[in-house]
Amino acid sequence: MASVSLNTGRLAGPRAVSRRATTEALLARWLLIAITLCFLALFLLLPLLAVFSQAFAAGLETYWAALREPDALAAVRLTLLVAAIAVPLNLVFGIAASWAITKFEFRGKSFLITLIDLPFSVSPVVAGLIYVLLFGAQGYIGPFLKSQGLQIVFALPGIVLATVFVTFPFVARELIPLMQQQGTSDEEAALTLGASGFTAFRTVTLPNIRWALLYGVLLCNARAMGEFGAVSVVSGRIRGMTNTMPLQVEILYNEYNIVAAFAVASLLALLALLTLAGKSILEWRYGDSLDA
Amino acid sequence: MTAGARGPSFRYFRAPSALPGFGLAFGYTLVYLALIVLIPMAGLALKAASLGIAGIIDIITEARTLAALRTSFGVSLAAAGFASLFGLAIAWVLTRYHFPGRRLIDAMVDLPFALPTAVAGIALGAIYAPNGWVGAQLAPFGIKVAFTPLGIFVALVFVSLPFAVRTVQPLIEEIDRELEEASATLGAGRLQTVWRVMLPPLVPAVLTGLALGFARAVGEYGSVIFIAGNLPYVSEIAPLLIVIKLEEFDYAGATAIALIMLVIAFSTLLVINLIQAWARRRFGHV
Amino acid sequence: MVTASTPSLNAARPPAGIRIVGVAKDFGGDAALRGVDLDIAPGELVALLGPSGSGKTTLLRIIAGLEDASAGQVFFGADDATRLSVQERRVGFVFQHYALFRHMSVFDNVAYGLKVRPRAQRPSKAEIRERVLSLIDLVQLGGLERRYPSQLSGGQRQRVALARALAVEPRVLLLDEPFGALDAKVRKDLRRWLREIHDRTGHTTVFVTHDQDEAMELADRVAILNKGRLEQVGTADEVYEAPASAFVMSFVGDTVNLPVVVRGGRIFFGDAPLEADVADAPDGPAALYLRPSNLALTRCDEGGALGGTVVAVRRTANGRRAEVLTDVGAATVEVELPSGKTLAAGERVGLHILKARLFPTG
Amino acid sequence: MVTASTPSLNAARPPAGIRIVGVAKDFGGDAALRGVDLDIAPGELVALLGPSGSGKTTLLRIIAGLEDASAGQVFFGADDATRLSVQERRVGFVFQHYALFRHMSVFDNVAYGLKVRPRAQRPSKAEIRERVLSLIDLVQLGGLERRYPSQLSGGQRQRVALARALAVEPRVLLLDEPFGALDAKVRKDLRRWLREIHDRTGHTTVFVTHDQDEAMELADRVAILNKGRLEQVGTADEVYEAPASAFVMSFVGDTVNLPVVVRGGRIFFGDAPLEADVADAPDGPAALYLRPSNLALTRCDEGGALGGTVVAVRRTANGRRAEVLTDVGAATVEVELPSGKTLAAGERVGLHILKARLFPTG
Amino acid sequence: ETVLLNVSYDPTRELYREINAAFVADYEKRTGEKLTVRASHGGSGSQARTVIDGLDADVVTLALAADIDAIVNRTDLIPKDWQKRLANNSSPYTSTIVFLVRKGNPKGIKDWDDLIKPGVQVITPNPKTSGGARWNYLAAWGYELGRTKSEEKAKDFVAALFKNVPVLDTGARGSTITFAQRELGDVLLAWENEAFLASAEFGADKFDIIVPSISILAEPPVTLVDGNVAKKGTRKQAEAYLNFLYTPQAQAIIAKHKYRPSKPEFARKEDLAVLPEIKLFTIDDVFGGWTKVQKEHFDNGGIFDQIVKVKR
Ligand SMILES: Nc1ncnc2c1ncn2[C@@H]1O[C@H](COP(=O)(O)OP(=O)(O)OP(=O)(O)O)[C@@H](O)[C@H]1O
Ligand SMILES: Nc1ncnc2c1ncn2[C@@H]1O[C@H](COP(=O)(O)OP(=O)(O)OP(=O)(O)O)[C@@H](O)[C@H]1O
Ligand SMILES: [Mg+2]
Ligand SMILES: [Mg+2]
Ligand SMILES: O=S(=O)([O-])[O-]
Repeated sequence: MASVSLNTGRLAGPRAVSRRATTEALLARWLLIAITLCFLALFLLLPLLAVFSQAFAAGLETYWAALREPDALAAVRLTLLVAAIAVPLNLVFGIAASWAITKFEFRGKSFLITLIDLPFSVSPVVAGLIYVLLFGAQGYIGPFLKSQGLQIVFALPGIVLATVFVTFPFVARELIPLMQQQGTSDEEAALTLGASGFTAFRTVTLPNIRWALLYGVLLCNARAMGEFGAVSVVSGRIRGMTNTMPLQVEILYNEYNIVAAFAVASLLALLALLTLAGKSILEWRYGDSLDA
Repeated sequence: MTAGARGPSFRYFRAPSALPGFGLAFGYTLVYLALIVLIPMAGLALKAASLGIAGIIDIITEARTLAALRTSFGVSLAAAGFASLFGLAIAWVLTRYHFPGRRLIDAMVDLPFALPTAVAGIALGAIYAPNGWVGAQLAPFGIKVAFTPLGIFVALVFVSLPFAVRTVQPLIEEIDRELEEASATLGAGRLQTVWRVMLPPLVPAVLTGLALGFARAVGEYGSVIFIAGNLPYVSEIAPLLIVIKLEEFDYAGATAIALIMLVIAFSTLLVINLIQAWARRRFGHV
Repeated sequence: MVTASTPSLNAARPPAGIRIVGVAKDFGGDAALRGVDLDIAPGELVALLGPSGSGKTTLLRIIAGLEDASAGQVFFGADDATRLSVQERRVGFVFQHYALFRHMSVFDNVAYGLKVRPRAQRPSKAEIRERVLSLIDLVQLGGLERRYPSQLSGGQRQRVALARALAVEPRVLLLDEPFGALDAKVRKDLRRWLREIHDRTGHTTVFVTHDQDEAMELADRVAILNKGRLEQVGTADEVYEAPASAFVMSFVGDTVNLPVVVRGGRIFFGDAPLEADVADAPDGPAALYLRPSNLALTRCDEGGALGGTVVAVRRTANGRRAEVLTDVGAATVEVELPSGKTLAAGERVGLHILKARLFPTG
Repeated sequence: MVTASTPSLNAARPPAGIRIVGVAKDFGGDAALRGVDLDIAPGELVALLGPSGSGKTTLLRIIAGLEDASAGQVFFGADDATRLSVQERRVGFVFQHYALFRHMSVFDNVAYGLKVRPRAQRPSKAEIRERVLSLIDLVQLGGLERRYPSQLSGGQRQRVALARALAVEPRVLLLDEPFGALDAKVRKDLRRWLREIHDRTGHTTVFVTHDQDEAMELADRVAILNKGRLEQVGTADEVYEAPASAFVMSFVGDTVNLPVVVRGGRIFFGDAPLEADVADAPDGPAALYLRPSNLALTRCDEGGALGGTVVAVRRTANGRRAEVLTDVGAATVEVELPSGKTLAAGERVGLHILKARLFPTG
Repeated sequence: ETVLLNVSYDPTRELYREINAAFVADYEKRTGEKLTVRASHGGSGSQARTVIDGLDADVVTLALAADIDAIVNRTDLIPKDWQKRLANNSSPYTSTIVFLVRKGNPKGIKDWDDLIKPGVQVITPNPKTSGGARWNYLAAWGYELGRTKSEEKAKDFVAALFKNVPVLDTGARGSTITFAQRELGDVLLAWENEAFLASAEFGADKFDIIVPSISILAEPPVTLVDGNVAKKGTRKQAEAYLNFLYTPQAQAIIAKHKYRPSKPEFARKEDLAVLPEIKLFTIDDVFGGWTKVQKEHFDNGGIFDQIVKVKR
């Protein structure tokens, strides 16, 4: 904190006088900082603390036992599997979409961007619903698929689809502003130097966007593993089979197994913390290449 | 891409470019977009269409639906507004002041992005319940947070906070020191400078953050249901009503409400775009 | 200066000339280029000069194949380049903002064009290394090859960009305002240095700039573009001494411009006949263009001189100029003062036109 | 041009002079300013000229109160400004990048300084309106008062910035490279226009630039800063003709610089004695500075002339220069060619020094 | 390996965990075949919905017949006469609704009419989505109807009761959590077994179970999902599973979990002893069966909807 004395009257000397041109009075600053800290403590820090304190409320032993439970393990496995499918899908999509959008001029570009953004503002519940309407036994193509032996909703494909939907724009969103700002001259330079289109992409574009890409993947992954609303609609809640970690949290919670619920939640919270840490490290080390 | 593919027939759609891969990237984008987003949404629209306009209006003007929509939109707006206000203060503090732990706090702002909503929901529920850490402090004053609309408000503030902070923060960072100095040399006091020179250009970003936060809050489900109380007419949100309608086998009802929420989502996106277009015209930036 | 001989840097085959035939470009709005014809001899260094938006970059990008012409053709020697892709054209392109690959060291940037070649044509590692290092030496960055672009000054970056473009043994070298983002001082240095490199390697080079000094100093010939049209192509002297149009005259060097009327072969400024030395001109309104150094100051009452009053005398970096308000026509005219001559505001002077050019208007 | 008389625009009270006494500034690293003393007369226009990083901006900001001096004082007339806050100093500050309020119209920008006054001192709405509009007229933007900054060109924005600074009836006007971000052409126009405005309103003005042309043309006096030290203060002619130091000589105008040795009052370049016309100089190594125009070309064998070979002849925007490599010392020297004279590379010439200045080195 | 899926409702989580284990062991012993039985729990209504939407349930074990009827009506997975296929109306156990109050019963709640007193907060899930809640609702209705013989009065009574409800969870379990863990409300209307379980989980020193003067006989039915077992080829195992529910071993487990076994003779005496004597009426006697109740009370625009609408 800048050390500015409060008595900034005329006699306080030149230093104190002119600093006021670009910053607030000390009291105002302290007040604002205090408000910020209180607010964040109340809304962000406390919930986080609550998760961990409740998870360890019955001791480490219980905590580990809760996590070693077969259903919990199955949920962890399913969650990892879903993320492992959904994130790469959206990664490839994000790269393709931002390549088309930022490196070329075409009609309807802003409309396309709006469509890509759309899943951000669609309620996760609606996201789940649309797949039930489509693939449910009462849906448009569900009966046909079912007759072919394909189970979409209440099974892995449905969970993956819902997850893909809610994490759809993450990578593209991260890349588009950056690539827009980087323009096309690097790729053009590569072409004039004899590189083929794909070589230019691999050797020039990809390195230019790698940190933003990683960042997008981190966020996409966090959301993919943590999605609740959309998945709960399409999951079917079969113990040990179609419960992802967030659903498992709810189930444990509903079985009075508060400690276990918070234990699984603490894994997710840990994931969130790791994501944030990764992001901070990226921003700190590669700030300029992440700039949007 | 070969010279032929860049022929004139393409030009009305897109400007020619020496860079390759447009067809592949654009085609893949469209196909994937269609498969994941457009076709399923079309299914929703189709389902809603089978109800007819009158049918849809009937459903959404049901008292309970209206109440849920009112709760959802009202509380979301309040929460996004509240988050925007504090988000502005937080962004200000994080960019303009230096104090120990600033980086840590800056990183923490993104927590709601990364923390699964269900986890946030049970955690907030645990804290703000009458026997929770905060709830117990408030209980003597007769203030109930969890299981009241106030609980929804708390959860929605949580989810919309990062939008509020992250949209204004870069702009605050970008505020030209010279603007403040110009204002000071013109005789303005600090408060006048902040109020008349520094804040107005932030308005579009604050509005954008508010709209984004609002859009997110309206759709939020996971964190809300654990803390809302879910009482019809009081603390029942529209996404929950969709789920309830589904569980009552009322597909039509669920679809109609989903449709309304989609329309609102679309409009919100539109509003955001309009705000940004306006800001670009007026301020030369967003 | 580099002393090592660098034979391998000269274009492996003799440099190709460039022939541009009727090239036009239309982005949908106003035409960016309209029927440009330009012949560039092998090994020549031509500067494309013109104001902002005149189409310089567009023309250069069309030559490189980064943009398609709406009409017309480009030939590299005898080859119709229009049929070649960017990669096949083998141009060395230097961008205004360097476009260096930020994640590669100076060495890797320069080596890039060699490393991406198909295996069959790719030189061995050792060869690449040798060639890259000698290029880095050529651009006087020896010892900096392990730096990253962010660790270099603007001038150094631009030199890396040039080395990178040279590494692929391009048939032609294209530079788009390569020094536009640099300080005046650095620009001046790089400009001479570029000329030296060019003389040493002998590439056919097209150089875009909107700085007349740069164009005049560097180029064998200057091509002047205005609103997508090629107004004149010629040596610096030709362009300066015999401008083909009013635009060229006023764009190159300082000018004074007087609205005059030609009547029966004689020139009138207001009522006063001018005894300017111009070629035969058609009757009608015209603009008389002259250089501040083409005006001589005489005593105010001398016959044939244009009378005027000194409004101000200003220093320029290398001398002094007087601003004179003419009695007739009330035009403000700048006159170079011979060194040593003093004049004060308010003094009466006569102006004598030594040399001028006439361009019909209206 | 503005024709309406604008009496209210002149500083309400007579303009204050500025006295800078021993001002130093230290940002932690190298000192940015070291003991600068400068007296500026009321109504004077002084240009602060110097290379990048020489401390120009720092000095200006200290005058404005935006920065604190580490030592020294600033007086506005008789008042010790060091004790006043920015707001109390009433300076008109014009920034390089305009610093216009983008969300306010031109009118509101200009009116800002009046509107934020405490109610007691605030003029009535009608007065504000009248004053603002006459200022907008003064800067020749009449009719544009409802535009927003983003709808203006760079030159127009800078004029709004000036009007805004003038609106508060500042005691002194401070401009930090106000035209630095503009095109050469626009700069030139604005430069004259600024001088006119200054002559009309009579503010004490400090003007920062690193463009010598701008400084020389605009200012009553030029103050030359180098590495935080004031090297010379004087009129343009004084600075050009009688530079106080080698730095000033080479910074202002083009120079040729020969390393020489003074022995017994005579000057030796290599072995050759030079018959340069310099004041008495102490013995020892020195640098001989001269202007390209202070060299005359003679026949190569003429007595007393420095022999050399023409390396190149280049066009400049307004003439031609030859680069000559001297026989002794192997220095490259630029010589202005009289118009009409032709020279080819390789020709032998003699150089005759008309005028030069000697600065001891070592 | 054959996998059976039992789609069930909220409070049976603990029950079926034990039964499933017992069945798998028993089935392997008898046939040598290894089975896996998976369970899915949620509000009874929403569970029926997932089956309708295509969840591959082999058997459904729901809170009330209406939810199975919903599957019957909307799909052709289950024959219309499903309830006749197993003993006791296909209900291997019954239960009832009791009150759970805070220790010492500070609000002095003894019977149904105490629930409509001002200032008493009643916790019950939402009858639209929860089977348990529908039993709660009907029990209250039946109590008042039995007392006053007036449908009008009964409706007013239930309306008054729901006016005292501050939170409506979607399932029975949610309500229990709200009451027991979040300490909201004065009385929880709960499945009998749920009330015992809550006491056990959260400490018997925290709650008292209050037995009202009269309550409803809740008959949670089970049935085979014929369409699904046919496709999966699991009919044999699924039937065995349902039949197992009526075996002495299962009946003992049922009693242990505080449900009322349809064959009490197989239960341990001490398990039966804790279940209180209570006067019960049946849905058929008072309401004329589920089909009617569902239509009149719980379908869209039904009495329940009217009641909560009036509430505002
Ligand atoms: N991709 C494009 N789309 C539309 N118009 C373009 C495009 N590129 C250039 N133009 C237009 O073509 C004209 C010529 O542009 P060009 O960039 O070639 O000018 P320039 O001479 O290089 O100018 P500068 O000196 O500013 O770089 C301009 O009017 C410009 O607006
Ligand atoms: N806020 C600051 N913190 C640290 N050093 C500074 C600061 N401002 C200026 N300096 C240093 O002080 C010296 C003088 O800077 P100043 O900006 O006054 O130069 P200048 O003459 O205005 O240069 P330019 O022509 O580039 O604007 C420089 O070395 C600069 O790095
Ligand atoms: Mg260009
Ligand atoms: Mg500066
Ligand atoms: O599980 S319930 O259906 O009783 O809520």
